Amino acid sequence: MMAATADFPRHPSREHALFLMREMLRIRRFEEKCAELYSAAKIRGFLHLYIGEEAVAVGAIHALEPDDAIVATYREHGHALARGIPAASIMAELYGKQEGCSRGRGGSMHIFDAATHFHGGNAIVGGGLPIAVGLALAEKMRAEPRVTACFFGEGAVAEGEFHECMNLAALWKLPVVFFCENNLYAMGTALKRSESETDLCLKATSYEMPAWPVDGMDVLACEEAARRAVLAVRSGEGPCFVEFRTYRFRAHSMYDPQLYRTKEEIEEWKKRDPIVLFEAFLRGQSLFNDDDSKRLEDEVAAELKKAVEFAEAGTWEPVEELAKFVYSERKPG
Amino acid sequence: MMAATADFPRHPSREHALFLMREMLRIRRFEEKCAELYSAAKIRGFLHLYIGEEAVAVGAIHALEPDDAIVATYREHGHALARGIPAASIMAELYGKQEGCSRGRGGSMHIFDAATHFHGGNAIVGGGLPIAVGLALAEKMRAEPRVTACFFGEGAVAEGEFHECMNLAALWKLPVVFFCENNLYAMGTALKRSESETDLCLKATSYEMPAWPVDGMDVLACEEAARRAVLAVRSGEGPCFVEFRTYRFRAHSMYDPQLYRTKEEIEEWKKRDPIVLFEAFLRGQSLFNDDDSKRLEDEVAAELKKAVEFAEAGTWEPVEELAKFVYSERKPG
Amino acid sequence: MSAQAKTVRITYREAMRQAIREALQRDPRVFLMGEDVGKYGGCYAVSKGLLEEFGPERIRDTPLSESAFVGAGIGAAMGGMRPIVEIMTVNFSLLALDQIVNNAATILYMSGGQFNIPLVIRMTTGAGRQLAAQHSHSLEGWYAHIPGLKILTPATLEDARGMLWTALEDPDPVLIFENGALYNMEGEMAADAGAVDIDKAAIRRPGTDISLMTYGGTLGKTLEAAAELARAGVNAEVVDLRTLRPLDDATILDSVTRTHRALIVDEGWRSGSISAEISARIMERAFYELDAPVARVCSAEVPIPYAKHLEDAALPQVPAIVEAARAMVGEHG
Amino acid sequence: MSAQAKTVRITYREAMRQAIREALQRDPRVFLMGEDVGKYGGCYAVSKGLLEEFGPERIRDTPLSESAFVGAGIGAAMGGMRPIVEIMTVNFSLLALDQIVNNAATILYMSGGQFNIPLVIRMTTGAGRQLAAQHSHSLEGWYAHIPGLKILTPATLEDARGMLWTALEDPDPVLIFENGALYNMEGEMAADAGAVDIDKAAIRRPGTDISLMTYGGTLGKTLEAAAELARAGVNAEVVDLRTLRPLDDATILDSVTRTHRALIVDEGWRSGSISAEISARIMERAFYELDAPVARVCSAEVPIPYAKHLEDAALPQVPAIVEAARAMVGEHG
Ligand SMILES: Cc1ncc(C[n+]2csc(CCOP(=O)(O)OP(=O)(O)O)c2C)c(N)n1
Ligand SMILES: Cc1ncc(C[n+]2csc(CCOP(=O)(O)OP(=O)(O)O)c2C)c(N)n1
Ligand SMILES: [Mg+2]
Ligand SMILES: [Mg+2]
Repeated sequence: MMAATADFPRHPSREHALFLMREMLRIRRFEEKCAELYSAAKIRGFLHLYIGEEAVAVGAIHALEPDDAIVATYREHGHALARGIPAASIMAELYGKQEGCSRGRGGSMHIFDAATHFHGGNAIVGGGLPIAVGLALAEKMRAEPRVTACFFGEGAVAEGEFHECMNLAALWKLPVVFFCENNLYAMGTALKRSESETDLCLKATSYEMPAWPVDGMDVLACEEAARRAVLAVRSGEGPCFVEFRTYRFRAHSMYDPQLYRTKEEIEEWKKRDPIVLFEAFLRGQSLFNDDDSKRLEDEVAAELKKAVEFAEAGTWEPVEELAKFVYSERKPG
Repeated sequence: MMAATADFPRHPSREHALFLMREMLRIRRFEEKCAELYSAAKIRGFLHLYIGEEAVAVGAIHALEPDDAIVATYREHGHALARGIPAASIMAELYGKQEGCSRGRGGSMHIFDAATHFHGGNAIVGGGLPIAVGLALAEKMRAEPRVTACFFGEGAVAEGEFHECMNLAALWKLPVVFFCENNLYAMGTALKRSESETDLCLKATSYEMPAWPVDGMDVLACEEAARRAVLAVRSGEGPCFVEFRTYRFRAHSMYDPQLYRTKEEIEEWKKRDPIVLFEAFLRGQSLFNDDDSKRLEDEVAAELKKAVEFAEAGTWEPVEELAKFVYSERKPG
Repeated sequence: MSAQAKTVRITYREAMRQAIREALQRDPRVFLMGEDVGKYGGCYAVSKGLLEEFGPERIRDTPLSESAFVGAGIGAAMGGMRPIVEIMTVNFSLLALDQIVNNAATILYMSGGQFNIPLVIRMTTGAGRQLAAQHSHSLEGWYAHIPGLKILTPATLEDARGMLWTALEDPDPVLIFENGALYNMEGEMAADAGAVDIDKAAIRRPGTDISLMTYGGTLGKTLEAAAELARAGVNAEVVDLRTLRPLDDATILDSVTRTHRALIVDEGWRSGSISAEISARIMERAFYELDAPVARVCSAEVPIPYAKHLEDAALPQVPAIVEAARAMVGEHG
Repeated sequence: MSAQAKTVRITYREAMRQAIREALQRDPRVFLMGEDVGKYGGCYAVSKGLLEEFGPERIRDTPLSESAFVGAGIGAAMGGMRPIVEIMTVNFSLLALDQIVNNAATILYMSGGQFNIPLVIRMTTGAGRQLAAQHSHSLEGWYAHIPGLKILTPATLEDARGMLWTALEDPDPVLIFENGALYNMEGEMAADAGAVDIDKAAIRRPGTDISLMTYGGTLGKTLEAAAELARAGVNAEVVDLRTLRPLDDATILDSVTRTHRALIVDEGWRSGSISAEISARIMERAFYELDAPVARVCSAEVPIPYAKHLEDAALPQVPAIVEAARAMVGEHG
């Protein structure tokens, strides 16, 4: 298998470069804020940060069309932001306010947004894959040219549901693209301690599904790999599998003392911080300067400030509505 | 992947040849009798016949040591007989008598026998695999040189449990041998309609597990392939996967009108009947003659007659004992 | 005989097939998916002929992968289709329980009302056919514990014919449990039988002395018991619960308020069965109406055994119902 | 203070860890297996330090594959080991339910008493930590429906410390549900606390006016409610059920026969909960002792929401318990 970037002209337009950079920064700053708000007990429950993996969500999601569907995991703030769910509505969700995108019922692990076809964070490892397969089945049966993108961690590859879904998708040639975020750890379990064969693409190919790895710290590479996959899938060739090789810089969740990896390992990976890498690349190409940096940071900070204000100003759903939405209130259209 | 028989000296001793032949015949005649008894309503429930696949159980099980453990499926009369569970005790089970190996509580799909380490027929497709993995784990932790043999159909390969087990067994290098009986159909679903990639050995190798196919209609080939696998597993190299390419001559169970395959296909396969093939081979080698045939048939018939008599004479467990064995009566040793 | 009163002789199986067929004809979003629903004709022959009529896109044979195809049903429903997913037997549904309980039942709520799941899952339940402990359980009452699900148990030809359409019109996940012992039940049904409500219990036999409450596979036995009780001078009312979640409290409480005695007949295991819930509700809301404590006739708490006499002893039977009812009526009669 | 009465200050988490540690020391057949029990130190830090002490053979980190490793526990138990299998959260146990219900609970019975399964499964249950609908359910009462299983719910430090050993000595599968809200509970425990019985409910507070029956996560709240009731002149008895299967009928019925009133407090969803079963049993066996109908305070029937105020509203709380009890005592007091 060959890295997807080999034949990619790495010359983004300045506009596109700034766009990708802003998107990554939006996620990074949002998440840093989340960590802070968690310590301040504004956000509770489990909080899984995406810091370090921003290039994946940004690259992959911007390869999709607005009508395409997305299924994600409990580590999905980045995907939600990249997809265009307003930061304010995500932040309000993390606060548990009814102005949140899931009305405060879902929290960090269950971000949903119908408007952007964001079919949820899912907190059961592997649990989102069958849903993505089903969404793709619906599109295929209706002959819609839509694609469903399914994100999941490398830990999910050990779950039976993953395999059942790979087979079903490949057998029925469904328009689903499997975006595997291989950050090398599932909580504290290193990939090599959980898979007898650590080449994840090999799993996909054992279903006759095209698969390739990509450097998940390189946003251009991520975007290109995703575009290639989405294109193939949309053309009706059936599903694709892309392995994004990435790393999370933070703990698994807020309770994790990280006994399972060394500080050195983390520092080593931080040298390949996707934002730092991309900035250096762009500066090398004279596509980015200090002013750009300042302007982007300011824009992102302003958005974030508004998001927090929105969440703070948000209201609590009356407890009388506790049982609302256990069942639908009306028949669907 | 190379057929396992390539370097196998196909010259069994006459004694061994007669043994293999008798074992296959025992299964064939037993199962034919079962079909008859089912029509006579002596046997009820689901009854899955193994006719056509005898070479697999006979070849594979005679590659095991008496202390090795076996986990099988709902199509397990052949395995039970080959393992040495008395035909009488199996037949009594099919009758539902308390003299049956499972006291009449299990029936055709749940043959158990502690004496021969027969850990059960299991009627959930794929459901036996984790148990086999666990038995092997126990042996490995105790450093016993025992192997667990796990039989299952090719249909199980689509189940998530299969994949989870392949990974666990390979990751932990457990002494378990996976004997996949590929008879091309799971009920009415042809392999090619249920797997995007029909090369089953490829699934195993995606777990870094050695795997090879073998002609499941050739009892010598089956035996050799199984011996090779068991040897490797026992030596501590970790699990192996053997795909036996076989065919069931009868319906899936007694209720199946077989709409999903043609009579011609069945007839074509019947030409490769493992008993007929082996007999022809032995006669060609002058290892078998009409007298042998007659003697074996007589011996098998006598055994079968006794089995039926035993079952007929068996008794019904008193209904007062209905709740016995929901929980253990005593603490284990 | 007027045109309206015209009836046809039909089996439960055929009524169910007609219901599926009609749904497929009426709504292009409807499709049937499950193991062996197509080529094989359905493991209990319910879907025989549908593949030929509607083609493989709408009559989808799936690989053996309960979690994936049930989850795919969830996704397809979210994506705008109206899937009918068939699970062969309730025991196998445990392999899909993560999808049913963690996804189908929660997504509407977790998403704050954004995504409803108009999914219908059908499965065979119940014992009585000597299929032993992995094919015979009655878990419909157990499923009724889960908020977000609706649980239907058609016990009559009309309900077999009519509940599916109503279920398909429901915006939320509906599980239909078909007791395997009913498929061959034959009788007269209105020729124009169609959709029926799914939110009301039905009085199948009005009575004054005691309310016998039941559903699904035990309705027939309960009616038999009522007939026998009538011969002994006890006028029993028979309530068919029809829907186990939500329970129709009004009909239940109204009946017991009239008869002052309730006996619940339930093929589920006694402890924690739906019969316990009904007893508890009567306790809470009609305690002072009771002339005798509510009683239950349930299955013995054993994995269902194979042997016929043991299986019979494990299940609710007419004599036990009659005896329990007589004891109650005698008590304060 | 005598030597016997010597106590230590300890948390529930630490008591559980000591229990596991002692089991590993006492019996070489015991091992702990589950996701992140080793390197990570346990998702709730229960097994922290054990990997270092006992090594990776006996503290086994598993891949994410609930069905396989729970099933492997079954096999290992059959093979003579004494596995403790940890499932992180009750919701994930649904992925292993096939193994638990179709295998662990049935094999002794199906095999006619030949193979018992001395397996212990531990898992975290319950809400109260804003983990939302895929991490917060209380399914222990639901599991109690299954014959063949034993269900323990340690609610005190002593039971956290003592139930495991008794469970390990049991020849049959035992499930231990640890309410996540209890891990940080701290208190005094006898320094020599050891194995405790698992077949008796315990009177945690003797009383005369009403029996409050509960278990697990709601014991604390129920004791608080009893204290508040005492201040209002109501002398409530608090029964800690401890074991949900089999229920200790004698203690339950004895208590209600003395107090003539029973209120059940249960974190499970109301419909079909263990509270319903208890109510039904009291109905059947102590009806004429009741001065008021048995009542229940349960969780609202909603997928547990994230927002704190909604989650609080969904769970049984002290005021609701007090109010329900007062209504009952007032009623016919
Ligand atoms: C079925 C299931 N088992 C266990 C967990 C607990 N858990 C949550 S995240 C996680 C690790 C998942 O790792 P991976 O799939 O690699 O995703 P990552 O967190 O690295 O993004 C585990 C074990 C879960 N949520 N679901
Ligand atoms: C989990 C599960 N799903 C469905 C079934 C119903 N069923 C019984 S046997 C069978 C086919 C299995 O085929 P295969 O594994 O190839 O074994 P074979 O019967 O061909 O020996 C099916 C679908 C089952 N027993 N368990
Ligand atoms: Mg990971
Ligand atoms: Mg097969």
